[in-house]
Amino acid sequence: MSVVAEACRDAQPPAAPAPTKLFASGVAVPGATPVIPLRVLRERGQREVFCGLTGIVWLHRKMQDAFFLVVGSRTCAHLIQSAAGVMIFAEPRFGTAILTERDLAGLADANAELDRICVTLLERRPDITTLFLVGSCPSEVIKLDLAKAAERLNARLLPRVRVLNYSGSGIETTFTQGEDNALRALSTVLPTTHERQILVVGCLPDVVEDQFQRIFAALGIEPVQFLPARRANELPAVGPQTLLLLAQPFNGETARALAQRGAHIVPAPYPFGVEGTTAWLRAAASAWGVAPGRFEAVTAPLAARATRAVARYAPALRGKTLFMLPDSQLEIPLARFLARELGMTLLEVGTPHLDRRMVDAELLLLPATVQISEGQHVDRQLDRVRAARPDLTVCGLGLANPLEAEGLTTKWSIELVFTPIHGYEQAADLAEIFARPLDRRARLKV
Amino acid sequence: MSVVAEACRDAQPPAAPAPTKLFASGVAVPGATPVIPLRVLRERGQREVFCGLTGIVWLHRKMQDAFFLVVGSRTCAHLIQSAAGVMIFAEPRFGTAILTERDLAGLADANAELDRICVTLLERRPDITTLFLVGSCPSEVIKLDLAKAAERLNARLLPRVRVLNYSGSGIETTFTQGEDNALRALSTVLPTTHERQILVVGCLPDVVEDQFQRIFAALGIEPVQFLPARRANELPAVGPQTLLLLAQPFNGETARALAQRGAHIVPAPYPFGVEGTTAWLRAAASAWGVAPGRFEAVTAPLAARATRAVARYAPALRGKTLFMLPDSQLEIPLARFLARELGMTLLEVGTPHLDRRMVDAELLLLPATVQISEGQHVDRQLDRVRAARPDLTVCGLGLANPLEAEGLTTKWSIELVFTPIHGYEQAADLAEIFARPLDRRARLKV
Amino acid sequence: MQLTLWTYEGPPHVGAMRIAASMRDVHLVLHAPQGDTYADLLFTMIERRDRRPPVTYTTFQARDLGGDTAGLVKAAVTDALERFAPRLMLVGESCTAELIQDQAGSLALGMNLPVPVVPLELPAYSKKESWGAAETLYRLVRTVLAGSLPPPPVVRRGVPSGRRPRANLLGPTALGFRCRDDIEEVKRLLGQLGIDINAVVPLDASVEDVARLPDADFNVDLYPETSRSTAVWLERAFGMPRTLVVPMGVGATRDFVAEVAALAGADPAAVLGSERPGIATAAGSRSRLPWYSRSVDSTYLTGKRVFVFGDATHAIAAARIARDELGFTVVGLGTYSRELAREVRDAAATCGLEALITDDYLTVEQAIAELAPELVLGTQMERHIAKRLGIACAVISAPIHVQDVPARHSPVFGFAGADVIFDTWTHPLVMGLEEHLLQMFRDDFEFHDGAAASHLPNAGAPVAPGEATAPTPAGTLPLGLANETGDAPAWTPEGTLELQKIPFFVRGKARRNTERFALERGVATITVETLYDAKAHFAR
Amino acid sequence: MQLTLWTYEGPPHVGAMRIAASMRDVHLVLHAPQGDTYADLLFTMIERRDRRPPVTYTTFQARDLGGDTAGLVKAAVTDALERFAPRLMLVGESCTAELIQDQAGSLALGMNLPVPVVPLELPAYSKKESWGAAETLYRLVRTVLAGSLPPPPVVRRGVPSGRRPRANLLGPTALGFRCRDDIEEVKRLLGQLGIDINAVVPLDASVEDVARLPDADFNVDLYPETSRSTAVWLERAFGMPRTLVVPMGVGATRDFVAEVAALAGADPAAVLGSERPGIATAAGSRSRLPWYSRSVDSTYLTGKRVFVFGDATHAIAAARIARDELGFTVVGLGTYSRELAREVRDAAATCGLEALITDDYLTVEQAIAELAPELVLGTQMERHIAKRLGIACAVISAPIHVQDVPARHSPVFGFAGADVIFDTWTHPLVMGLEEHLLQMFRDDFEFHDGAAASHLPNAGAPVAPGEATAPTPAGTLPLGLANETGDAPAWTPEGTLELQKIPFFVRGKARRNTERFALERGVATITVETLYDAKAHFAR
Repeated sequence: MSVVAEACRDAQPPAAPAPTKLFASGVAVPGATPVIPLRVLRERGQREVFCGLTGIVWLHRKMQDAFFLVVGSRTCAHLIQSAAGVMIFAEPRFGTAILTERDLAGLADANAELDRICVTLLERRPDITTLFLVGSCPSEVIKLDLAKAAERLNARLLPRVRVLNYSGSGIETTFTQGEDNALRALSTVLPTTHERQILVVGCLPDVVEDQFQRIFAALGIEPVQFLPARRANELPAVGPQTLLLLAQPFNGETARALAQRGAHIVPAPYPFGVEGTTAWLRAAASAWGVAPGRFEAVTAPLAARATRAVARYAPALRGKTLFMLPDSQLEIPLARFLARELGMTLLEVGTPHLDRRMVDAELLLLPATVQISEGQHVDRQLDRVRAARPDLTVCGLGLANPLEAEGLTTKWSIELVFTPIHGYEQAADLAEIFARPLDRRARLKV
Repeated sequence: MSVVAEACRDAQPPAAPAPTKLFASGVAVPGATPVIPLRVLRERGQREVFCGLTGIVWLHRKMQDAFFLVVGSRTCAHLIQSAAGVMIFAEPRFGTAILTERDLAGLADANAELDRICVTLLERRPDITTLFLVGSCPSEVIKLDLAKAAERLNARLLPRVRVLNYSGSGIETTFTQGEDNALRALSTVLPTTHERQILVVGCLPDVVEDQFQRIFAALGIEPVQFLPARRANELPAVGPQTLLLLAQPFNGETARALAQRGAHIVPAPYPFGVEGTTAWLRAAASAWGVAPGRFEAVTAPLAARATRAVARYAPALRGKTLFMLPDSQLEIPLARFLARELGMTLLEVGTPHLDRRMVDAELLLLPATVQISEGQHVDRQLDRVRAARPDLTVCGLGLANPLEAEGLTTKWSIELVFTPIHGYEQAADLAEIFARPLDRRARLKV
Repeated sequence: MQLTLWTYEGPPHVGAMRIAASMRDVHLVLHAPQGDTYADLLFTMIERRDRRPPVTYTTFQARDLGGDTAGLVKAAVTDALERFAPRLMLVGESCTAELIQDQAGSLALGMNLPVPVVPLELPAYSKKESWGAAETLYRLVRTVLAGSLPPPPVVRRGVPSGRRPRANLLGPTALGFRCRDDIEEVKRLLGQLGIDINAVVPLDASVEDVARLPDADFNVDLYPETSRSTAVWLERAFGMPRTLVVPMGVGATRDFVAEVAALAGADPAAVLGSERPGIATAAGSRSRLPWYSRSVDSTYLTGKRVFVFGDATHAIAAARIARDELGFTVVGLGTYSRELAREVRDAAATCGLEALITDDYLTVEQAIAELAPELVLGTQMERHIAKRLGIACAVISAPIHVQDVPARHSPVFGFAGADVIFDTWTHPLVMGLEEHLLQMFRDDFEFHDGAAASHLPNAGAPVAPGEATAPTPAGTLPLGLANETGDAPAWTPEGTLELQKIPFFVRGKARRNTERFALERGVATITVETLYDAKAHFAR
Repeated sequence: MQLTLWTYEGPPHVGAMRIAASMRDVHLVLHAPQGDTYADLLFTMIERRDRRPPVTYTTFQARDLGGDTAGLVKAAVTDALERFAPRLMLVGESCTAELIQDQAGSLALGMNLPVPVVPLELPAYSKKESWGAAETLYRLVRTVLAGSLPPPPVVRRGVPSGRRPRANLLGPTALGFRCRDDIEEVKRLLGQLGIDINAVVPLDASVEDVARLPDADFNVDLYPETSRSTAVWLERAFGMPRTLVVPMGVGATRDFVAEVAALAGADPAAVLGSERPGIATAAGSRSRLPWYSRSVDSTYLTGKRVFVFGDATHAIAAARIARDELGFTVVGLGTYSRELAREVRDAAATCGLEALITDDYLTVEQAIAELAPELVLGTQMERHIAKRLGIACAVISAPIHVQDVPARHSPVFGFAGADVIFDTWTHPLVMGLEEHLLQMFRDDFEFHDGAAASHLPNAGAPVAPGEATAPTPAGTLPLGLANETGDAPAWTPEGTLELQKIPFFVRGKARRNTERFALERGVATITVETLYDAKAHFAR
């Protein structure tokens, strides 16, 4: 936790006065206001969120030698297709092994069927080096053992192809938890290293990865590995000298699994916005032992440039009220960015799952007045949105247009996982994502 | 004339019995029926034809280092633009120096204005090596002397750019006569050669030029030059040892000008269809002295292949009646092809201008019953079309749809100058152009 | 187990959602996990709906499985009834709930709700979306009309007398292909014949509209995939005749008018009087298609080789239009609608073809690649295939995309629909005059292969929403056999050079034809002469 | 003398032809050489007319010049009268005949024909097509109404009472942009307000219709380029008020309805009652544009930089729609209509711009290249420019192309016109959701730069006829300054590599911005840092 405090000390001053507060765990932050227990509204009811299968949409693109085979139903296939849009002109590197009546009735041996499909598929796609078997709601309900299946197939296919398995089912996982499960599965097969290194955990766009890599190099930090790597068969190593730097707030299970491999988690806010990026880098630099002067010399110009770029959007967002519906677990770090660097007023910050260990450092930076909600009862939550009439509501695509029709301005949240938003160079892009709907509403005179 | 007779002797047999006849000049053709004087209906009235400016559309594309500057009115600019279609995404290599009131009122010196425009233009387009000044109706009526202008400009611009002039005016020229005038202008600046060679006269698509070049090579005939060449500044030479092989029936003035330079015209039908192509090649081969055996060996397989391809369209066309309105002067050779190789019945073959010296060899091959018309009185001609109700009417784009609406099937004639139709390999394409409208009418059930 | 990369249809509960979302006062409770809520965005984003679909999900989680998931169903039903106050409640299960066997429908039935409850059985492991929509509509209609059944024997209704005839329009749904606009055109046609519309079901219908269905004289079975089972039941139970013709294309619209007029006892001349089949003038039809198709710039369209794939209704109609109204040659016809496979087989037979009945995207792709058509008329799936293969394409059928729900009125039924079709399908193909000008210009350095011409789809022209894909104007050669087989013949440099002289928009075909010709004759090396041998062998 | 490569307008006699071809019983005799007959094909091919335009040409030749060319005129007039039996004869000269000064109009007037003769003076060396059309219409109307002038003083007419109000629609012509469909929409609007259409002139009008013009209460000046002079004369001579608003776009249509209702004494609520400006629901307007423009997938459109050029009427309306209804930023506005330059200057001023008034294609091209907009709204000319520069484009104005005369109903006026505009203009731009998905996929080997995505225009979506050009999806970089200036800064290999990571559909802009940034700061070599400095400097 001290690293976090360190990381935050010299963060960019917030764009509007945003009182920091004492986190429930009791760690004091410099300049913090009196201790206020974290208010979390826990709700249960209809959830309007994606399941973990959705992560396949970005994971399969990051790892171009991997194939994701969902073992499930036509619904699973339809979900991924709908989430991905109908825009990909190539044979995709994901698919669904659809269970049929024959499988359920025991007329076919589901295990044998799955093996047959995998082998056929891999024959057709010699470019695939890693096959992920992805569990779904139906496969879990019927207790189809994909771990066993992976074992069986590995015996047959290794070393040409490695078969891994994880669950993306909607009864177990929400949206970005699919990535966490996939990376956790990968983490079990990472080679061990005793070299001192940083391992950045979380799927990042290549362009962002390159930017961070350049900064780490300038700081003299190397080697820096990324999980996932661009090729699934080029596995980073992990070990007791490995520092884990978490790029996404939703990969808690992966982080814990890697910690069990001996790696040390570097606590930090997430690299969203200038403040978050600096704090995240500072945490890494401190842990690595980079001299503060060098850290300043490398990051200050980048931070200053990014601050100037972000400032362009502050007039549009300052003082505007924000309501975030639960979606990706990115809500808390993003709310921190919007409140502190752009001066937005947070009405409610919803998250599908509040993993305190993962967002400790973020919660410290949130204004004391914020209402956090975990889980969902969508109808009641929409009642609160209607009562609050926020200036901007962040929500899923199933809700955005209906809310617009009620006169509310919305930002659809899935853009936040599909767009490069990490790091200094994307900080202004991230601000612009929230400013644009307000800009649009101001422009339209029809 | 003997060369023509020679050329025709072993031509492919016509697809349907088509009695040849004695041309008015009295030359017998083997197998000819009794002498019948050529029936030509000469008409005067409204003409529905393009002027010679239209040739710029294909000439500027053939010679990629030439610019065609029409000296005329907004009408001229609009005509070329409309004929070319609005489809060219680059700055075109043709333009119009539009006369304005100031020029006509003598407020501006038209000659000085023209010089200014030419110099500016050529500065902008350093890739241009030849500039054609093209006379138009207005420039001729006001007697603007473009020959003098070219002389003036050459004094200034040679050797970098050569300036030539010709008339494409509608009061002097019809459609394809613009090419004739352009080539005649080129012919005045061809270097002289005393080498024995063949010069093919008439603008041909490159692919056709290459096909002919291969055949000439196989026949042992070389060098073979083409006018125009692909670059306007790579001029073929001409001289007393030059044999002129005419690829188009409308370049009479050019042929005569080249004859004055000492070249010898090889009389022949034109290379449309298998028969025409063989006859045309045979005329050249005979004139060159190629052994008949070699000629057969080279051409027979090509002719046989083309005959098979053409035969595909005979069932659709045989016995169908044809009415051709005057357009490009291609009408007579094409009528010969359609009658003899495809068995069509010719009702009337209109031509804007009947240059007997140019179509002697063709007229010999036409059926005796044909009605040829020269010039036009469009309303009376349309009355004849309506009375005859031909199976297929070949006409311009201004008339095609109105005739279709009267239940007649038409083929728009401008396609015949914009499509590769010469030679063996295009013989079937040429047949298909006429078969397609009939095919379409048979298909449509709506 | 069946490997699926892309799927033409969603699961059957999505079909049920389409019925619920189509109607004004029906609510659907789905026993389903949270991930299944993705389907909401199909309605709010593809159709840009300004309200949520009337669906409540139980969103049970793993931790609920040991507990009272049945209780979740009852709670959801109670909440939905209170919050949304529907006039009728549909209750069904998605694939996962089907496995835990809570019998959601029966549970809801047992709750003695104050509104009718329609329990849905939606076998997720054997049926698909269209079936689910048809089944839901059928169950809903039967439930609502259960008390109105006439006593046997049921007599087939005749032509009405003494009043204007009345018709129901059955089948248009949310997420259906152009339903929104097609029903306007069908209403217009019926109006011109003096036929009143009794009810349109299910799109924008109320439960009350469903209750009034028997007041009509006959049913227009507009979208057989969705409404045939209902129309057949209404025929059997109420003696109501139903239409068989779907009015897509000029010819089918004329046939439909004649059929409807006969069922209604109306005078078809009110519409057909101005139709002059076979007459080529601008005034020969209420559609511009017949004249535009005869306009000389359309000559170029003649004999273009077309591959058709979609749902059965649109595929069958498209094949007829392509052949009879646009002068194309249909080289392939297929459907993913297994329920109507017989009808598609019959239609294919009239084109001398064997129908392709499959829901396997890869099979369709292979068929297209082998046939190498010049135009593909298909779904968004085929648009992807065509794009990849460099073939022109227009979309004719669901599954739809946001681009298939344009702002402008874009029917494909009726005379106005035929106009839309003319623009949409011909646009991807090169327009006659421009193509031939192009042919001349192909060697021009300013007009190189990379510069697409204005006649190409991406440069403009009448494209209907979401529809056209340009053929690849690549300098490299699309669709050569070499892309697919390892034993393709080799080209000599001279052969390649000659091939490059062929305009780019026919070069792919020329290459393919030449290679096929060479393969068939065992020619290992393609020379200039092979190229011309092949050219002479194949029709242009 | 003026060098012209492409021309926006034909000569004035083509304008006269457009009036003659618009009407049903008028014939035009043109003293002109044979080449001028090319203009017939504009009507038979661009508009696919099924009859020849009612024009007789004298087609004099050089050999006639010494002789009796005046006799040719008389013979042509006599023949045309006999063969075509028009109710009115227009007689004019093309450019060449103007020079030989036969005074064709006077000659015809002197022939004492049994029908009215309108001699036309069409100064070919100073005026152009639109002027010719306006002048011909004006002369024709004055001639026909010469005997109907009310005695002075002329009193401005008030709102009619005791009967339904009546309006004339003035200005639609053959070869006008979407006139065929626009007048249907305007008729619909007036009908909804309870206003009868007295006459539509000149499109499909008879001489009798022209004679009845004064029976209306006011004139709708739909196409000021053609009809303003006539509307102004009718106002002066008959006291008939005229409209000033052209109903293109939702806002302008609402304004037009209010204006027309005021002139007619009608209740605008009949139409405007269902319009709820500023309200974002699907039911807030008769047009879908307001809702579609607010649908969250349209957020992406915000602030797109747009260049507008066309005739004055369409350019002014387009700029308003682009700014107020689609949320674009208008960065350039211009016209080739010098007659209405003032109005365009005023409209440009409201966008903070100076209008570009020119008929020089090269000037327009240069302006577009310098402004580097993301969308061009222009004529077919600008479509070519945009294509060459790799910029998206939609066509909004004459001069038209065959693609601008689609089979389907494609208005740009009225509420339905706004729907067409939404589809047509947004289509070339990337659709929000898909773009962002794309952004993620850009590095994917299966999704390389050369493979255009479905969101790009050439892959479909609602394009109105003849309208859209895709931005160049080239892996090479469009619109870099290096293409235009010799002194562009050099890119380091690392800089180029980083640039390649930017998605292709914004890469051109990124490159240009970076180079401009570097140039302005005297940076000779562009590194990765220069790229990001520029990114931070310019708005996204």
